[in-house]
Amino acid sequence: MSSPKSHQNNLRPFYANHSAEHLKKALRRMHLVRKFEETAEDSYVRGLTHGTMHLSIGQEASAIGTTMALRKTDYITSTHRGHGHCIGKGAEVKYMFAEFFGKEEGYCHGRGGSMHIADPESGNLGANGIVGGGLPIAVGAALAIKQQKRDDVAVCFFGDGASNEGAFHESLNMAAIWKLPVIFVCENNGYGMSVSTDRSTSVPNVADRAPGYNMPGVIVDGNNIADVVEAMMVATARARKGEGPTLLECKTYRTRGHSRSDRNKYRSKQEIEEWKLRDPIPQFVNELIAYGIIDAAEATAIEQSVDVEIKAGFDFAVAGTNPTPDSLTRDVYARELV
Amino acid sequence: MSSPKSHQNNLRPFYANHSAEHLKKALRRMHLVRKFEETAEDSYVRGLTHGTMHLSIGQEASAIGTTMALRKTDYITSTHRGHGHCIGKGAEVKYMFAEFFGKEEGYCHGRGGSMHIADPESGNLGANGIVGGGLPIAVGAALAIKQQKRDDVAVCFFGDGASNEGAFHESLNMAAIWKLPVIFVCENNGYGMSVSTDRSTSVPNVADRAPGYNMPGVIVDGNNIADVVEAMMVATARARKGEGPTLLECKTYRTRGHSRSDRNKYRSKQEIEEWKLRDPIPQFVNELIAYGIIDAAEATAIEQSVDVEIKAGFDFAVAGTNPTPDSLTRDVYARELV
Amino acid sequence: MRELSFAQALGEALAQAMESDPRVFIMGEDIGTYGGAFGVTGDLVHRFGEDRVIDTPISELGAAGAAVGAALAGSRPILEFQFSDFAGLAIEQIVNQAAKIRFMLGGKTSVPVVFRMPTGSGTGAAAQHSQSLEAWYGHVPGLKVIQPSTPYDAKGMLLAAIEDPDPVLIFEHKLLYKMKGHVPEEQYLVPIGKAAVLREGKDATIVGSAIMVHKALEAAEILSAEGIDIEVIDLRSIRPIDKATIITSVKKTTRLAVVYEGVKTLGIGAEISALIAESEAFDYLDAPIIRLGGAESPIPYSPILERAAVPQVENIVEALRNLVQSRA
Amino acid sequence: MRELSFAQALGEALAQAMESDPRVFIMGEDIGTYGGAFGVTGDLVHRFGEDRVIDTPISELGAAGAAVGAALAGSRPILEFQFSDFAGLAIEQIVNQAAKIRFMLGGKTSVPVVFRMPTGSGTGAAAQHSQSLEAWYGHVPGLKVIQPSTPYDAKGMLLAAIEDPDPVLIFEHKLLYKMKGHVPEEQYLVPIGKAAVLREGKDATIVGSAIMVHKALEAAEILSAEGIDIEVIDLRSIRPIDKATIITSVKKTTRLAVVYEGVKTLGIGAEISALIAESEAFDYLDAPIIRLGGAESPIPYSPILERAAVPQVENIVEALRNLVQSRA
Ligand SMILES: Cc1ncc(C[n+]2csc(CCOP(=O)(O)OP(=O)(O)O)c2C)c(N)n1
Ligand SMILES: Cc1ncc(C[n+]2csc(CCOP(=O)(O)OP(=O)(O)O)c2C)c(N)n1
Ligand SMILES: [Mg+2]
Ligand SMILES: [Mg+2]
Repeated sequence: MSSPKSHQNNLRPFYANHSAEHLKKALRRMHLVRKFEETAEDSYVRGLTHGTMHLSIGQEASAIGTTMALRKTDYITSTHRGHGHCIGKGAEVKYMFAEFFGKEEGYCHGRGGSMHIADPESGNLGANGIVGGGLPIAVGAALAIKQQKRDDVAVCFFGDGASNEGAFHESLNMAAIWKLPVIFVCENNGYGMSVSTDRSTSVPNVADRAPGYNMPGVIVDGNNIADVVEAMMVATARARKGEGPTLLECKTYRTRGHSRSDRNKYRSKQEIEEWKLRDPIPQFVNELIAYGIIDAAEATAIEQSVDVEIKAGFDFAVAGTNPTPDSLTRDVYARELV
Repeated sequence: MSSPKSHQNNLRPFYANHSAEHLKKALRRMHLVRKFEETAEDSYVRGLTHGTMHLSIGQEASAIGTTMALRKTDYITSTHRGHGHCIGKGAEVKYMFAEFFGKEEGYCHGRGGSMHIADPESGNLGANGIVGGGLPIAVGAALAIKQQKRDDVAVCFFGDGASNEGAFHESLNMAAIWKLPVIFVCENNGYGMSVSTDRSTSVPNVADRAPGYNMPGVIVDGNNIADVVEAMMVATARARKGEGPTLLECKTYRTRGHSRSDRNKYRSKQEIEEWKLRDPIPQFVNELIAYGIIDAAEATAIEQSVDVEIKAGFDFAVAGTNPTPDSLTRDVYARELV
Repeated sequence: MRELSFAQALGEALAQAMESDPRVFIMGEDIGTYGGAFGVTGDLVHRFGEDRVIDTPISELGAAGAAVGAALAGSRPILEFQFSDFAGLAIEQIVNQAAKIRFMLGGKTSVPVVFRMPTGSGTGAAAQHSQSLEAWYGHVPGLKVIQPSTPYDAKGMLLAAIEDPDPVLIFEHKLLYKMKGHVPEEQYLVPIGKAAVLREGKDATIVGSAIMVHKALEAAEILSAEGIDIEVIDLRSIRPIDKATIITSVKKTTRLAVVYEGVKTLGIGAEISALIAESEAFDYLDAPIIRLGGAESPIPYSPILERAAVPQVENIVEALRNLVQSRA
Repeated sequence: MRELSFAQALGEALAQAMESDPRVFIMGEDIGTYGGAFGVTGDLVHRFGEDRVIDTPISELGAAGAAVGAALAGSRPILEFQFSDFAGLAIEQIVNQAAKIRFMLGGKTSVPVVFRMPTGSGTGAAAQHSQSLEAWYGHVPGLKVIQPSTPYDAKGMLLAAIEDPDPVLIFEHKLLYKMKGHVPEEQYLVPIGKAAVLREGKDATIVGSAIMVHKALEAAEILSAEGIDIEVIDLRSIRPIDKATIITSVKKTTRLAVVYEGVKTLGIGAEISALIAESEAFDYLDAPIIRLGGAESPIPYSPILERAAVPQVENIVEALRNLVQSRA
């Protein structure tokens, strides 16, 4: 990148349209996602938690960049790899940790766990254990938005693998014919579990399918937050104006395994290492420094403040209350009938 | 059409590659489909049969043109509107009528009825009461063909409405990535029951979705059997050579209602009348006469021979045997365990 | 006394709910201009417009998911499946999403969606258009499952379903759509989860649902001529089941028969039988608990076979006669 | 005596079936290089190649339909669902197609397909990855539904399923995959439709399946120390159910408890209870038939709640103690 200082006047939209505070908050959230997951992974390895977990380490620019463009009243539907979306939409890590530890203080009172952590208050309609499960739900939320004459949007996260589910097809078609305010964000990390997109998918890019639904298909570098946010600015503006949905594909990579049981037999160490060099967080830090928005000291300060928040959140969770067996059926129905 | 006589030497492939016998057989089968359905409709109206029925009157060129290009060992998966496919693949009307009348002599021993009439012997893997149900089944049949190193093909019939089912998406994607010998034949008659394609579908043509599966998408006049057959010749050749699937869209129209209960509130009389002028049968008759393949007398003779076969088939069915209640569970399992 | 058909009663419930609550809307295949495959939605699209009476593409999974999403976002969707058989394509959204989202989110949201399920055989539509799968959904915590048998209940139970904060599936037997009966003009609720004793008797109890309730009543009439006095209970709700009403009845009559159209094995009769066999009513039983359910086969096309595939009045009469005559 | 894990036993069955029958092939998500989410398919892709060990896209409906189509075209497909919960996306093909095609075609074809269904809770995977929905499929004529509880049965029942001309669903409890036990090297069939009496007793009968069989055996040990003598039956087949074996046992012990992990209401215990309540064994019953089933809630994430959501050994011990002590 040629020294940005030289042309402060024609800064790219991402920098031109966001305050330093806003940009720093984005960086801080990327750290939060990263450190939340590293800490979660660590407690899992130490046997402090059970179940499984899907880490988005390496994908933070996509999660934070997409949600940065949203209001509280906008909705998201998230996935099994949803910690970043959850934080991006405004959730606090302490309640996420508490959920992860299965405590009553958790966002889901310990009912949901890693795969289902979500804060409905912040417009997160839920993570999902079913690949593609959130696609039509986002369409329905957008339908409600339209019926209620609001100018909010629904952002639907899904993976490259999910794009081969029938739900993808039905959802994009409905969103298109009804011109709904949905942004379909495909976080293409190259694999659906162990199967690479070229083995599972008939087209090189998921966005290549957008014309089949008569909607714009946009491809961005999902590890570059500026690219992600700028594409989102266009897509959300279009949606809020009632011009319909967009399919946005963020090319990214998960540097961790698919889940805890993954032995990475389907990809090479080298591929993983190459992508680690494109880690979205240092990329963003360097750009912020290059643009003179922060200096190295502030970068460290931000990271440290995140460490503090993570530590506090972790401690809060560990000290949380375990659900009692008699509360098992408490949250099944809004209106109990027997 | 400029007088064909003038250029016998550069006849279009349909006429160049098919013997007069073959062409007459095709015409005869179109009459068979038409008259089978007219007779079925009549017996329904007269209260001789129950249930419902989906007539393909007006779509015969598509059904007969596509199946004309097939071998006995090729497979088809058919739809709720499948009488034409069934006859095209070689079924006899007498057994179809018998099924329609719920008799043991019927192709399905009276278990299936109008919506499920099929002759497995002739490579028909079944009609289907579930819209889109046959799509992945055809893909599986093609997968078996490939595993068995055969050069047969599987032809999958479906409607414009079915193209919005998730099964369409999953099926075309699988067929494409595995390069399977499937021809996806969309019989686009403009409506899924009462909903027109422009209200239900995000693209003007179903074939516009083919690029999303990296396969050829071909559109033909489905009321012109020559157009249909020539497109099928290309698609089947491609499939038999192991070059993969094709999506073929036949633009056509059903001049009858969707099913017995349809009051045609969603379309205009005028639209129906306009399409009746494009009836595929007289079109084909005129062309055959114009090309000097038959004369008017022979055209009449063919039609009359069909009337005879229909009458005989109807009588055969009416005289058939009713299933006995004790045979109800006879055909549930190939190997009964209790 | 104003009479409406079962289908009209449902249509009136939809109309009144849309009039009184702007959040309510309906979606489904061919429910607009066509008026619904069974005429339930009739002319509603002309009264409420295409934004509230939505013809969906033929995309059952997507439509069900859209209903769930709309419910989460503050609307009150009612989704009509053209035939309940097709809900299988959407069962992921009904069972993994609608039924579980509230629980998975620790009770912080609810999913007020209604799924309308035209059900049952008798129309000659064969195996893929005639199933009675209410037992499947009754097995799923998070769902409520109801099945009216009269126009009066059809309206009141559908209104109760729309008003309920949880996902409700209402199974509508196709052979009932044309049945006429008294239906009050005003809005009223028939509570979810309550069975109804339609006929009092002392010799045996029949628990039935939907169309089978009417066959049971017919059978009871025939049997009363023979001096056999049958109590008939309309189950009405499959999840939850009104255990108390059934137990009370069985303690009185000491004999129980369950009649249902769904496949006998693992159908609703299995649950009702098991409920009694594990309850205090067990000690009162003077005879085995019998079940008359659908045959162990798909629904056939042939009218003769189709009739043989589900319990008929004569089967009920004979079974109850034997049941009552069986040793005390 | 050669020992294999439950997962290895299944893998060996797949390998031997592919060796001896060229028509057999397996498909599923991540069953190739990854070796299957639970390691069942292991290195099979290296032994049999990508044409016979097929990684499918994440397209459950399409994959199930493809399996049905391949079966109709003369192949012998085995489809692994990564979790049986996801089979809901494909239930249309399993229930409306695979189960009914033979019948709808008047018995002229059959659909020899096997669906592998990893099932159950206990892994902390929460509501959408922990269900036990075998009762759903047991309600569907045209399907066969089995559930092995030991490595020996896992191999023999899977081979029987592959050899069977009809569609078979095999439910594999995830907590059993690592369990070790004797498995003969050669191919052998464990017949579909036969229960097994694993422990003889005279005071009461427990019918259980999958993981619950082992909990029942543990409970029986504990109770025998108290002088209570329990008979334990491994159901093994849910469709068809081995009525005779259960009836014989109940006539002997006069008391029945059914233990299962699926949701209690409309779960397999309902059917077994109803079968007995309508059978000649009814007259032999000295106590109500009790059911210990899964809680009426989705499976929660919290280990404490997850444990409370399904029957545990102590629950079985207590319930059986009461059952046996209840008045004769
Ligand atoms: C319907 C369904 N099928 C399969 C799975 C198992 N599974 C969980 S995540 C996953 C891979 C999803 O790939 P992708 O959509 O690319 O998301 P990613 O994991 O790469 O973020 C699979 C197969 C599931 N949870 N749900
Ligand atoms: C899964 C499913 N959804 C809905 C229906 C009801 N239905 C039967 S045919 C039909 C219209 C199908 O339209 P199209 O695919 O265009 O075929 P066409 O009837 O026009 O030949 C509908 C909605 C069904 N049978 N199956
Ligand atoms: Mg991926
Ligand atoms: Mg059509």
